[in-house]
Amino acid sequence: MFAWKLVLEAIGMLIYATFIGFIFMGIERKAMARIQRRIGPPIYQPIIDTLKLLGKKESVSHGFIYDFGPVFALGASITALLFIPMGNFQLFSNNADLIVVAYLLEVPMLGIMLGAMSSGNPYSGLGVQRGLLTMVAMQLPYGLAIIALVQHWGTFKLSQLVALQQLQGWSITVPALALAFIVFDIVFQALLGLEPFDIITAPAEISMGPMVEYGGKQAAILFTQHAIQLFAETAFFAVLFLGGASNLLDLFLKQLLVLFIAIFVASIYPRFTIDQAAKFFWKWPTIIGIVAVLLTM
Amino acid sequence: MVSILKRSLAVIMLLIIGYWLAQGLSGIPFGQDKMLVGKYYLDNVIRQTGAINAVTAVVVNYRGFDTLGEVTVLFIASTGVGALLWAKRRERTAKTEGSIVLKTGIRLLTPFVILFGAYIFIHGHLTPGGGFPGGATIATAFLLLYMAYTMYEIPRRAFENTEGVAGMSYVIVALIGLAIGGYFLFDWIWQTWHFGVNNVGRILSGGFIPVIYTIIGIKVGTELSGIIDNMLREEVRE
Amino acid sequence: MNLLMVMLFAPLIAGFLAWLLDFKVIREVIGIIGASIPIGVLAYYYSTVTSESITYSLTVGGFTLGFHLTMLTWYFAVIASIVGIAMAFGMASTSKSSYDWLFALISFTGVLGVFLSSDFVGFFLFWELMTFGSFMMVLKRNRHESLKYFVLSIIGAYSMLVAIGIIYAKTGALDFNTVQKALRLDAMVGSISRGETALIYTLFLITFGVKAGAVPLHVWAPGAYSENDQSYTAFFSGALSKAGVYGFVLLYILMGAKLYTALGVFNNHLVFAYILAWIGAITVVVASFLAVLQEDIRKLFAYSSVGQVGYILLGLGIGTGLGFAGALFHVLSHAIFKSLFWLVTAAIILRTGKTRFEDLGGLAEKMPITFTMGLIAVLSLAGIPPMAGFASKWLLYEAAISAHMPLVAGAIFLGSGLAFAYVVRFLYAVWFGQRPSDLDDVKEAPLPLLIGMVILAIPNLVFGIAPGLVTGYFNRLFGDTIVGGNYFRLVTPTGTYNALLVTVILIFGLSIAGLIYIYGAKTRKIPVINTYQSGNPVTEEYNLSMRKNFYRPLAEALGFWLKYSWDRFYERLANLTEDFADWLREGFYNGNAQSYSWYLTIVLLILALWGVL
Amino acid sequence: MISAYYFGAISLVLIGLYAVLVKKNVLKMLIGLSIMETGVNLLLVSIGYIYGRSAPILSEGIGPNQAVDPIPQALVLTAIVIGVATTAMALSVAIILYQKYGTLNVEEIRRLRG
Amino acid sequence: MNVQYASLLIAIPLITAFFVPLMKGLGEKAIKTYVLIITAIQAGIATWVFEEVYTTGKPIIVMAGGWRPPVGIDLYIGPFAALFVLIVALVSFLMAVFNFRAVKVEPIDKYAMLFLLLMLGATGMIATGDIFNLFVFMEITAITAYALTAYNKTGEAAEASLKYMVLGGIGSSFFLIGVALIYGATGTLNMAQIAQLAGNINPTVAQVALALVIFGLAVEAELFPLNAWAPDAYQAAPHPVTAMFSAFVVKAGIYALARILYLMSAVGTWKNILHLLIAMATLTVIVAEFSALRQRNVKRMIAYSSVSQVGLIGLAFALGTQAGVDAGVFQMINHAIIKVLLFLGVGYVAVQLGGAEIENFRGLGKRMPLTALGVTVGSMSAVGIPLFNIFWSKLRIILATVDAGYAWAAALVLGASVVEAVYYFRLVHAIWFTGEGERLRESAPLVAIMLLLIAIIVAIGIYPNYAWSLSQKAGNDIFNVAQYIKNVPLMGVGA
Repeated sequence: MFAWKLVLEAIGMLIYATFIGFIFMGIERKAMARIQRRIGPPIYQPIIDTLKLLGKKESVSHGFIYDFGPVFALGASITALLFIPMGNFQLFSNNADLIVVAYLLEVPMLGIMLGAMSSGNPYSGLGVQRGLLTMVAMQLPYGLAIIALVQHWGTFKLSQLVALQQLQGWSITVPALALAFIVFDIVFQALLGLEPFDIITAPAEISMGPMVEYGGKQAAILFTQHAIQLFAETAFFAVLFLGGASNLLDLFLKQLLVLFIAIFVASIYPRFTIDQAAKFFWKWPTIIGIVAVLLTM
Repeated sequence: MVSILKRSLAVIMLLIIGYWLAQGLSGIPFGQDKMLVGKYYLDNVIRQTGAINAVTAVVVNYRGFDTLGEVTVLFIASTGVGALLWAKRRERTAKTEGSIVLKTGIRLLTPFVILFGAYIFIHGHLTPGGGFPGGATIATAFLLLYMAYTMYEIPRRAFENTEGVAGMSYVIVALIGLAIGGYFLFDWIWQTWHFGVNNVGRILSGGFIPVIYTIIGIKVGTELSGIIDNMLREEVRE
Repeated sequence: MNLLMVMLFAPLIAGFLAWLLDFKVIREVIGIIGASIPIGVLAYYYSTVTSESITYSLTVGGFTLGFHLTMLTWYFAVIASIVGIAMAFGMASTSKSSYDWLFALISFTGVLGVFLSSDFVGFFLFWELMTFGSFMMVLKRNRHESLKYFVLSIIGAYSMLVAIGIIYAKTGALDFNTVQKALRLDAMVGSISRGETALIYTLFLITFGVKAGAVPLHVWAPGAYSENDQSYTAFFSGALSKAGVYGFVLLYILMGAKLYTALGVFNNHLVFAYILAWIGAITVVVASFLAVLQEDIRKLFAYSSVGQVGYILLGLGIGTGLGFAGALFHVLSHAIFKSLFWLVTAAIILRTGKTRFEDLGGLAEKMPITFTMGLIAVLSLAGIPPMAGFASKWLLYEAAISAHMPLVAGAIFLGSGLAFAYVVRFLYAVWFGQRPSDLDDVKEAPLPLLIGMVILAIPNLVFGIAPGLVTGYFNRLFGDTIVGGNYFRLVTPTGTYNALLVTVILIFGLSIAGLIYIYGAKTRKIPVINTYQSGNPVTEEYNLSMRKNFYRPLAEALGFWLKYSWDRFYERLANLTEDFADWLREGFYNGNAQSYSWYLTIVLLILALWGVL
Repeated sequence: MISAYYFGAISLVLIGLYAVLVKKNVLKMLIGLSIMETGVNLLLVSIGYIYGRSAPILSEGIGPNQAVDPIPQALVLTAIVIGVATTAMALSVAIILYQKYGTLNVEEIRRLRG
Repeated sequence: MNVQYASLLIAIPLITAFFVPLMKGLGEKAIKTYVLIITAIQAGIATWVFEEVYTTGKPIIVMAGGWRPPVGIDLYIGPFAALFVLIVALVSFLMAVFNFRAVKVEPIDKYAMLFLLLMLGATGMIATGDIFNLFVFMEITAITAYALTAYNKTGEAAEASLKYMVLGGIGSSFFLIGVALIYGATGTLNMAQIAQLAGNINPTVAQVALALVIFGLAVEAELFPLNAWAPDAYQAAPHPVTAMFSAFVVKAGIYALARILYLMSAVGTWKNILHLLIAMATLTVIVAEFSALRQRNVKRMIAYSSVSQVGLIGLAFALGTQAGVDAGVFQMINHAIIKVLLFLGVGYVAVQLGGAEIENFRGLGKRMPLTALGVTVGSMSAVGIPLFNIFWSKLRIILATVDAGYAWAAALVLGASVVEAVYYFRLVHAIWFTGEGERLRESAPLVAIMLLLIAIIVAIGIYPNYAWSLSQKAGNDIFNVAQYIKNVPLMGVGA
């Protein structure tokens, strides 16, 4: 029998996530502007941008892979999204656990890079390089934070994680996991591509890096992908450390909290260079991560 | 300094080794009767070989294999010396003739020395001596000739051939033993033919010992002469 | 004639025939036939082997060489055979020399023999044969690299020989069954001391470590893998390095109990396994970092191979059933994706004649099929679901974390990040970006090579979507449900992964994205170099694609560590050895007859002192 | 206490060996070797000696019980010949050496080394 | 047929060697052909003896002069001796073929005699059953070897010969002292009887005697540090002779060593001697391998390799176990084969290209491919690669060594073997992958010999059963002293 309910839920969640994701993007810009004492665009601005891009009459392409990249990225983001338990919607999260989701969240990057690389633009290449190096750099603390979490709760299943946190208190209330939380939060800046780790796009240096060549519908797809990715990642964070959520509102608040922390951090710090970022990640976050991991053993 | 150190080190080492050897030898009392196989030889030598000289009986008959080897060793030495000192043309380079005493004495004595050598090896089974001493004595004669005359050279080719033939004869005698008695180096003259059974202690006895000793004597004589000859001639370059 | 023997010696004989009948097409045909016999025989035996093991024995030189086809050995043999046949197809395109065929197929037989042997003599014999064959392949191309490989291999082989000797001395047996029983018994009795057990373990560690390329014994691998016919390297790195892994598995089977009682536990981990896990983890990290920094396509994959085998060792070192399942699965997936990589590399080198990233670029348009194959390999290696590479890696994660080896698991995280980095670099530098003008007339790879690639690409997809095929086999192998679920769904005590569902949803996601794309505005294709450049012109003359020193910042960040190199360490060691040899030779054989007589006297003195004191 | 014959034999062997070890001249070393051989031969003969007995020639008045052991004497005969052969070989080698190297100093005859 | 005809093994080379002076004028070719024929005959007789011994399973006891041991000297041609006499004859035959190419220095007639006598000496050493007779044959071998070493009449040759002579002289003197002591203590020279009486000897005497005898033989057997003469002699000797040195002269020495060692196993200090020999053998391997590492002269390099392999044999024999002895014999056979091949190949290269320096081997694969193949197969076999014969014997030796409790020795030996692998590797690489050159014509008979030897190497490598069973029988012959004593028909003198 085919689980129609699940499919409908999934499609609904997808629409919801896209919308909220765009709103998050708007909030990000708005909040950033307010901190910098600017007025900033309205929070629905990203939606308008995206629609405008989609409506462009003609867009250029450098070949099949160039087109395929964004499509692949969006598809992968959707996939990742649908395996995360969202409040009272479990979606497909019984079929894939933490590791799978963590991996799926990285896949879109590959798509973006594929597309970026297939244009001959040197800035894209540079962006790809920076993106990969950031990923390499953050991978170790990221992994340690996840390991600490899993060791503490003894399960990889996201739904089970949520249930356990509902029962025994949020992850951050556990001292060791609080350390893991700190680590994860630092990594999270890089995951979202925000300062001080916005080396990938670095608008002032390499003109948005991987995205430099994109315009028209490809850019629109990438924006959509970004929105979904933002939603998925904040939800992932909430699920891991903030006790998940019992309903979508709860989830939304927690996501917002996570987002605001990220925005505040981003607006305080300047950008690292890539080797500084690597050295940074391999020093304090890693050490804290190891401590956390050892505490949970 | 180093030399003294080396010498004293050598002396110390050798003394320790010597002490060790002496310690070993002290387990073999000197002058005591320790014979085992030797006793058997002494008891049976006359009956089994017809020789009264037990040593030569042992050398030629009981332990004939050793002697065959011994002959071979000498043959190798002569061949080896010949091989090493070989050159396209060689001549004697001695400058001074022997004194008149030497020359005259040699002229008189050579036949007797050779004769004496022959005597020694023919009587090998009766008296101390045998093929090797006899051969050596004969070689002495040639050595004396070399000393006396700067131009003297042995008939090289003939000597080498004799040497070979003598060696072959020895092996042939041994092989005849194999053919007649079924054993290599078998004393067919004594044990199969019983030649000279009544003659023990006289010259015509002792089985093949005198035969072999004669062969050995000739061989050793020519070989040693050959060695002397080889060593005394030097290479001449045109 | 026994089928087992046919299968074992078919490649060898085919190799000799190919060598003798050195005619152009016949050689290739014979080689391919020889290389495909094993997989046929193994397929034939599949149903038998799942219920009982097939054995056969030969008596050679007073030794009984036993062979057994059990579920475990079948698994390894199948992997080797798949890679072997792909190699044969690849070599039909890339290799023009009967020499290559001879030694490649010799090493094929060697690998099969190693997997099938059921006693130490046969194991050692085929081990040497395999080493020899592969060594000759390198020797032809590079003296220095082959020497490195050779010396390390020989050290490994001889370590094994000593270990075998000790085991023989202690148990009086050479066949695995008896040895296993004896050692299990000894685990209780304890007549083999702790030190001896540790010694045997260390010796085997060296042996298998060399072959598997574990740090710090990996130095041969980059050179040997790259200075080779790349089609053969597919086998070399895909199957031959697995012999080392198999060795470790064997170590568990034969000595597990003994090692446990002798070496004890540390922090709830078996000490011997823990050591292995750490070796694996270090290998993963070191080799992956080095792979990222390579500038040569072959070197990159060589280091990558080393790193990936590190995962396998790590999995074995975890010591739980899950760890084993992960490691064994990774044996399969590494074999198929890495061999695929090597065949792709072979195609690139065959068609362009270039190996350095700076000389390549923009080939995706010219060699689309090869590119697709390369992409499949990239996805699999980077562990993108739903590829075979992800399934095995997933098992390793689960195993490492649930076995409470957090730091080791951290190495996996770091390693996979690095793996992602280097494969993308490969994609970028070879396939994308501006194409150097001298590569404009590059053609698609030849047909046999493509066949070889397809042979390897299919399992990547099949076992990716249906990983349960493999884990189900493991469950039967272990006689226990290690990984539950069905063909598509893996269930461990702590996690789940439904490969089919992930695939379906990915397709779903892609179709949504695709719909957006299709219903968007129409596109106009423009040349690759027609890009936004902030004023820098991109022309044929100015190639602005960043290929050289792609990861320079990483190298800067790692500056301190890169000062040290195992390679240089070994070079220095070798030089010291040679100097020592000279010193010994000149010192002892000094040419003076008198000194020689002193030696004699000294020996006499020793004898004397012995006697006197 | 060991007998004087043994003592003499061992001394000869050691003196010969000393010459080989210390003397630089090849000829002197060869002489040393010869002395060693002599010592060994002496040792062989003295081992066969029995107090109060005469040579093993069984003619008038000497029966099997009055003779010494014949074997060592036979052996010595062989050993002497072997010694002679060795010496002859050695001397011819020395001749070549002198021709080729112009010296007999053993420390300078060292072209083959290492 | 009367088994006493086995004495022809000694008689034929002797009588034919004595015959050579008579054919002096016939020219070089004739004499070489003569040697070839003689060695062929010898090989025929050896084959007959071999057949006889292995089909009846009983050793042939040749009693010289019809005297039963211990009164007379006996030749004991047991499984080991039969096998090795055959090998000696066959190797000599092959080298007699090689003579045509390799030996140009005059006087050929003397060379022919020495050649035959070297064969005789080794045969005698292997066959004899009397310890003093062993000494005599040893001296025959040694003096022939001295002469042959210096045969090229260069300065180096003479120098090598001198070293050999000095060391050999010291060794044989002390050997003779040992024999004297044994005789003094037992009153007999027959090996079987000595073995019977060995237990009753005064322990001090026994210790000294055994030590001295072993010392003397160890010089011939090239054990470290008594082997300093060996590389020089190998390098300087004419090429066929080098092959013979390596293939059987040193083997005869090491066999004699093993034989006496096991005969005297009743002696109290026997174990100590074993330990010493193991240490010496291990050092032999190590020092020789390291010395070969940077050798520029290939002939010398292979000489060092030969020394090390002999050290390995020595190690196997010194273990004091049946397995060790069997393995040692196996290695002796295999080593003889490969060293003949190697020295033949290297010698041929040296003859053709004017020297055995490594430079001459560059591009050999293109210039003389078949010779190069021979050298390569020999090298690979020496390293111990499977499908070649040495693999099996090396494996056996290592297993036996560890089994006897000397894992450290096995480890050291194997460590040194790594070095061996390196220098052979360099040689093979130089042959095939460097240099260029025109193809030269290769002599058909020599190529045929090399191919034959390669075939044997590979045959044993693939199917070692026959060779191994031979080795086991031969090894048992050495190890099983009780059987040896029983086989010798001792008459009841004394004992």
